[in-house]
Amino acid sequence: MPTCFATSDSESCIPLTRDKTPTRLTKRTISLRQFLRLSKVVGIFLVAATSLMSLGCQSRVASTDEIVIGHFGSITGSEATFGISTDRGIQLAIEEVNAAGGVNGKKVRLITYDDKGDPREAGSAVTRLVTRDQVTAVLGEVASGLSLAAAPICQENGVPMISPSSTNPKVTQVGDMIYRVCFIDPFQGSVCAKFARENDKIKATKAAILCDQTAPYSVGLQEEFEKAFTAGGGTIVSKQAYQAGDQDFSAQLTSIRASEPEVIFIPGYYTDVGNIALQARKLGLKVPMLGGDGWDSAKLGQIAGDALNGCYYSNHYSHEDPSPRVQNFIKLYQGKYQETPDGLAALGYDAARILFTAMKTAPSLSGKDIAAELAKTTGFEGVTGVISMDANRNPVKPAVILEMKDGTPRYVATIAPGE
Amino acid sequence: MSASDVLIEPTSHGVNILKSAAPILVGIALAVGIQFLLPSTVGPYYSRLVIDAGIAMILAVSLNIVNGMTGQFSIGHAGFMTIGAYTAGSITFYSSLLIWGTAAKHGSFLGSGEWMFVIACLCGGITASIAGFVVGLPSLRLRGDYLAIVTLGFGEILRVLLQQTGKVVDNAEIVRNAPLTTFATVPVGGAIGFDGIPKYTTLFWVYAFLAITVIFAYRLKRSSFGRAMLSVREDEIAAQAMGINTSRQKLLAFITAAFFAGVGGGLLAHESGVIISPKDAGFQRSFDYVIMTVLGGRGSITGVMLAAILLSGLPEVLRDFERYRIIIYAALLIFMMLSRPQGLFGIHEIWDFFPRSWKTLPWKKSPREEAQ
Amino acid sequence: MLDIENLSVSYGSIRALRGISLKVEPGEIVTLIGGNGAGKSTTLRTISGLLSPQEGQILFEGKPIASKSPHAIAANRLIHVPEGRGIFANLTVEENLRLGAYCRKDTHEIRQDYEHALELFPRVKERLWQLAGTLSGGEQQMVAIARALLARPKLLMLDEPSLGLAPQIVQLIFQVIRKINAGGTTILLVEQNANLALQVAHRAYVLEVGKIEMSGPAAELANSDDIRKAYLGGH
Amino acid sequence: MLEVKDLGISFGGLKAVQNFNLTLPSAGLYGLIGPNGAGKTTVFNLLTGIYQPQTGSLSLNGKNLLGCKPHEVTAAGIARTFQNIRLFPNLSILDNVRLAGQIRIRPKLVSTFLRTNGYREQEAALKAQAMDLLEIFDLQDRAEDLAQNLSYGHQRRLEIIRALATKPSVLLLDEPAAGLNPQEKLALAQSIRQIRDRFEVAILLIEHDMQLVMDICERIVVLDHGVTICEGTPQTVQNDEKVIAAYLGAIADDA
Amino acid sequence: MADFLQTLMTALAIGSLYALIALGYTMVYGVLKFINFAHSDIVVLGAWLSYSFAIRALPLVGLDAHNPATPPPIWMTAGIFVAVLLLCSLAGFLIERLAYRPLRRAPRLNVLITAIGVSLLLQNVGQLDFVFGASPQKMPALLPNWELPIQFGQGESIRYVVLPLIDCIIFAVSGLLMLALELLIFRTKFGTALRAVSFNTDFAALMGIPVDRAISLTFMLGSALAGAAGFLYVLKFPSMNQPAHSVWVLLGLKAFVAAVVGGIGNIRGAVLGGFIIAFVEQFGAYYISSNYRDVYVFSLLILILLIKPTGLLGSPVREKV
Ligand SMILES: Nc1ncnc2c1ncn2[C@@H]1O[C@H](COP(=O)(O)OP(=O)(O)OP(=O)(O)O)[C@@H](O)[C@H]1O
Ligand SMILES: Nc1ncnc2c1ncn2[C@@H]1O[C@H](COP(=O)(O)OP(=O)(O)OP(=O)(O)O)[C@@H](O)[C@H]1O
Ligand SMILES: CC(C)C[C@H](N)C(=O)O
Ligand SMILES: [Mg+2]
Ligand SMILES: [Mg+2]
Repeated sequence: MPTCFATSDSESCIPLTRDKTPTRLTKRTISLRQFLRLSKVVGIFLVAATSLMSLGCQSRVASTDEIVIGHFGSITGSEATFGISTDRGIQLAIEEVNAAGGVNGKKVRLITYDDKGDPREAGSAVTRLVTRDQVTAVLGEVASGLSLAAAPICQENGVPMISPSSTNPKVTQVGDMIYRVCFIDPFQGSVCAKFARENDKIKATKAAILCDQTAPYSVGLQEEFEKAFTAGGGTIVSKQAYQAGDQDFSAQLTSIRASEPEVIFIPGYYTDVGNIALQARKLGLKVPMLGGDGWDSAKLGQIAGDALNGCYYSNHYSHEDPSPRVQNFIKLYQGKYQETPDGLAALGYDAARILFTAMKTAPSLSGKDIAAELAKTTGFEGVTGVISMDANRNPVKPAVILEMKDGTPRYVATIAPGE
Repeated sequence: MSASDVLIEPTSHGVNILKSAAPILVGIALAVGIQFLLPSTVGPYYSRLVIDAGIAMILAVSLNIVNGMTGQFSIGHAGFMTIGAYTAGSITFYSSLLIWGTAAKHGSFLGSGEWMFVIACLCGGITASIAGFVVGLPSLRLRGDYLAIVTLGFGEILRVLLQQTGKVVDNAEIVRNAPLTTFATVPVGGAIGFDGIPKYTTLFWVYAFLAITVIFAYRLKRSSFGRAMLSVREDEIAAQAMGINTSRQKLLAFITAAFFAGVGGGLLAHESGVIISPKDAGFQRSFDYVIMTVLGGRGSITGVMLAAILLSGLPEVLRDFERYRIIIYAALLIFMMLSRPQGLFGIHEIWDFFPRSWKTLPWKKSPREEAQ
Repeated sequence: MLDIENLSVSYGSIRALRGISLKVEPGEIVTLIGGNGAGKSTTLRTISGLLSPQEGQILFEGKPIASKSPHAIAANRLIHVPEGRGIFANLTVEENLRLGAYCRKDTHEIRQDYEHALELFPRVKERLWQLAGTLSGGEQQMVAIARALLARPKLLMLDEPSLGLAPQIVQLIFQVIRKINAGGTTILLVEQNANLALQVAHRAYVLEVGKIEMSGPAAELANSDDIRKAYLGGH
Repeated sequence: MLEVKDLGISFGGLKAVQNFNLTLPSAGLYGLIGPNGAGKTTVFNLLTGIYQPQTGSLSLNGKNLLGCKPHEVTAAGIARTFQNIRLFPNLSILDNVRLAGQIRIRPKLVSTFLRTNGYREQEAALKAQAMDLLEIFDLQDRAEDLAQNLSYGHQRRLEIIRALATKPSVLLLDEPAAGLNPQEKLALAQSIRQIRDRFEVAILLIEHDMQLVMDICERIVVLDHGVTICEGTPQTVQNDEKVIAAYLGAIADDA
Repeated sequence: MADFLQTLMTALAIGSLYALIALGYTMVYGVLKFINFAHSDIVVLGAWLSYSFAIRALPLVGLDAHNPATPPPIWMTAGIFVAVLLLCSLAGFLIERLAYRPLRRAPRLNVLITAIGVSLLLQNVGQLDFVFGASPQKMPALLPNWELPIQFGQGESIRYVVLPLIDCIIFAVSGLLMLALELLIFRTKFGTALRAVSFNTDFAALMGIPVDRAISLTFMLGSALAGAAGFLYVLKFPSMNQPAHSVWVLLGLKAFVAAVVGGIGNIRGAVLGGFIIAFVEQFGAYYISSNYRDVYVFSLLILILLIKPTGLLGSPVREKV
């Protein structure tokens, strides 16, 4: 339309173009020039992409005198800290083993792929690790949901996978290639419930739950806690939910306040717990709060300060544990990364080390052999406790209870399975 | 002169196999070829990427019916996909449990399990298209960005609702004997996602469905329906004045697009290494497909397909960049958008760019002649 | 005042102007006539900077303006009333008028010009508070011209001011054009209504498919047989 | 025959059209004139269902059209052009016309996908019709061009063709001559007559060019402020004082 | 009663924050007619810049940045605020200049895609270790921790409703900014010019309005608003999510929903929408179930749009045919 009559409707008229770049194309008479221009853009793009890819690929040529293992984790995205911590723990273990001459004389090399915390990405990352990079074993993921997505691929391809910290029971049920080095939710839930019922300072009969409904971990742990707590004679007086990352919890907390619980169970990640604690105290909620391993991070204390005084959480290890293997690990980690390792770093470290131990004793580096060796793990002295695998490829190991005091977690008790 | 006496009624029916069915048959043949040749040549990893690209194309091409052809602006496409995924997934999962007692894959290529899967995908498509109808209704009243935000809201609502669903019941005995009320919690996994769905999706099925989707979209675009949709995009008032029932066209666009999205979701749910989870319904996933349609060009089917391949492959290509991966991806995205503001192919199809002589080769009819 | 040399403009692959040259002297009314798609509007858009020429020169008061941006050109008081009037439908009539004086700082004189413009168009004065989009076509055209006057143009370019207007209003608009010109404003007028345009103009150019076909004093052209046949509907 | 009785609508307080009456016989050629903002376009919008009339009744060949949606009105046989050209700028000229023609077919989604023989027939017939029309108006060579690439005059012509493609019994033309030069207007007047004769449609024409209107219209309705102030033959209207005062102005036959 | 009041109070504070962010969306939308998806990332930028400045500035005056009981002198808080505003508007300027302006003539959908690209870029750059890092942080207290507890009931059933200083400040600031914006748009020459630009850039240019500059200014203003929102947001919620957390986008989205509910492009509408969204969210979460928070918000959106397709205060756009 060469003319522009419309006065009330600025969109329907073709603008009086200040036409620097010609945009007008005639149907079906596109010149070769335009075709070339188009090909140029697509071309540049493809060339850039492939050259980037080949750049990245150069170092990937597998050689026989090294062992390649893969790690997939959330290096970016909302849960980036989880992936990064775990990756650091793994790196540390690899450095250590390589410094000591490697596994049976072979150096270990790590390939880490980011999955953005997205199950689909986890699937492709692991497929790539397992089938293209042909890694010997896979470490990851932190989050149960993502481990569940990737585990069938490892299982199918006969590559052992060790999840450092996925606590949902379903993960290892995928098959005999899938292991983990952390305890599982039912155990953790019952530990927390028992502690809430029996600890002298709490002795709660009425509990409220505030759960992250977007995190499978949180939902799973909530269920187990609820089961154990009611079985122990307690009642759940209020169940509230939030979404990871929420900033404002006042509606839930006000509601919890009205239900007058004696303890609040918050099976969430530390990123949210700090905020929850701050707001709860503001609202005058003074009852103790209780959580799981999702709380474990130096950041929690920093964020919540004394708002969490008198609150407890269950964890895989305590950095106050005087045993040399723990202190040694902390020293190493601090030396390398200038921060106190959180539970995920410790679990990453343990997962890698368990893998190396199994590789050392396995008759060959085939997936089957390593897996068989992993299954035999007993009495492995990890940073996160002494680990023995049970028939379901879940470690039998104790949990520790920590109490927050002025921003630092303090060791309270160790609760072993079956106690 | 009244309307009825000038109605052009078709006098003959039936299909000229050579002309009409050939493309579909060729597409399916290609799919068979891909299925048997690709994995052995490029290996499982690249085959998986090809599957992902195929599903992305199904979704982008279908979204293009709404966004590109009809000019409505939907950013809830992942919602339809997710509905399809959950529906198809529950059908195969629970029927497998009931019939075979286990949710594992049953039968081999074209075996009974796969047919159940195909039917499940189609059911997923149908459920999604019902949702498409419901979501399409507001489009009759809303325009542009207002519609966009409503479709986005639909996806978000769906995401939260899916989070509230119950645990997957993976025991055949329980499923068989459970009272129907157990199913009131909608046992599709809640926040953790729906795991355990048998992994039937293969290159063949993805590309067979893709062929059907593309041929459908192409034939739609070149038919009276397609022209009517395009006219809604171009000028709604003029379209009405030309006798186009714009409401009907919009709904039709939503319904068909949602159908294919649902089928795509079904394929996705059965892809190995994929767990469908409530997150899939959220806006971020929908954005991915919107980006593909815009980058491809408004209404250009081949352009959108190319964009879907580029954009689904790019993050994988960049995987070695670890933390810089998404940064590079975003930068490339901006670069592509700035360098081709009208989309890769604009409103054209890829063959419009071929030199004329190619199109007159004896075995290649130009699209113009084809329409005759 | 305005000097155009060998101007060429394209829309993508379509060449709309193929080397036209024209001149407007101070105080004149010059009209540009020609068939549909001849490139008249394109010429005006290029002068006012909305399009950039492929080649050629545009001098306004001796200075080249071809590469300047439209707002800088408007600030030089070369004002373009576009085809379709270009009023802001979402603003009131008064706000539209005020925008005419956007580049001016001389508050007092703006006031005067404002009064003056409203005197020219009493109809507009009644409608100051109405949203401009709800005006009738004729009223919108009046607002557009009044608004242009508030910029105190040295050269006023009008693109088809009579388009879609009732005969009575067309008469009125042309009277106003004469008045404005009498007040010292130079005018470049694009019109389809060649009869009327040639009546008010001093000189005229005939544009056909991007080229100047003919030019000369308006009265002469009005009597030329070719012109009568081609544009005036003459017999 | 189009029959309109007491049609009226107001926007907010503004009575845009009041008590509009018209009886347009088959193959009649009537004019609708009036000052800017008199409500002429609004009448068209009322007739075509874009606005719903608040009062009055409306029927075509005895069929009541009140309350019909725009596409139903078109299906019933009223077609229009727009004052501000509203083509489908990114569609080809052929598609613009074909699109209008498809109101007379009832396509099925399944046969579209399968491209059944019936579907092919339908499409072919549609295309043939469209090409015929384009040929009549001498645009067949540009059938493949995008509508936005046409010059203004051609766009106006295409709008009329597109309207005719719906096979209307009444054609409403809103200022078809705007933006044409006097010579082109003469040609337009010619073709409007031809259209009426050849396609046997009744035509209602809005136009500000008096020469054209007086020349071709059989009867003329004059609107002012939404009210019909005069109706009759060109002669009557031209000499009506109210019309002269409100619309034509003193120098009516100039220009 | 106490709980009701508490919920009301929170709703007001959150509503003001939504409103503040919504103002930025509405403003850019009003002029350019496109959803600036990167807006929420400017909010993030504002938040994280506030943090970076505070964490470095507090030790300069001998304070412990991690101690919430010792806020810095007021001039320092104000200084940080201004610095954040300036840097955010600079960011807005650059984004518009580099990523949006080249697409001025392209369909709006394309700009939307670049906006998504910019958003992704900002998020992931922000997440890098040498930028803001990927872990959550605690915002140092920049304001005294004053709050007004209102007591309800007696003895056992004693309840407090707390009204923190920061809530009052947020409420006041968003109110003021709304007024200022309203005045700017409707009472100044620049505002008229902006509205002209929003109607048609070409016509505006013909009036001598420097369109590009006006649009840049709009972006800078909108980004400054976002920066202000980010600053206030982290003062209210000192536990900060990392820059790439998806929840920031959701926050932006809800603010955008607020703008739409109120009638996008309408300044008062943005504020109204912000409050409505916050009320529905808070009261729904409290009285019905906290599981469905987002469902309330988006259902309300759909409902309102179905009843009034252009939002509560949006003027119906009737296309004149
Ligand atoms: N925005 C545009 N994009 C592409 N081509 C255009 C555009 N505007 C005008 N043209 C083409 O440029 C040529 C000159 O158009 P222009 O608008 O200058 O004609 P005009 O003389 O003003 O005609 P009219 O009297 O119809 O307004 C025409 O061929 C037209 O099709
Ligand atoms: N949708 C609407 N909302 C409000 N007012 C309207 C609407 N449509 C038309 N009007 C008003 O109704 C009156 C008649 O307008 P209409 O467009 O019918 O005039 P017209 O006779 O066609 O004038 P012109 O010759 O300028 O085209 C005008 O005052 C116009 O502003
Ligand atoms: C970070 C951890 C708390 C993760 C959690 N254990 C899970 O299974 O998802
Ligand atoms: Mg013109
Ligand atoms: Mg009209």
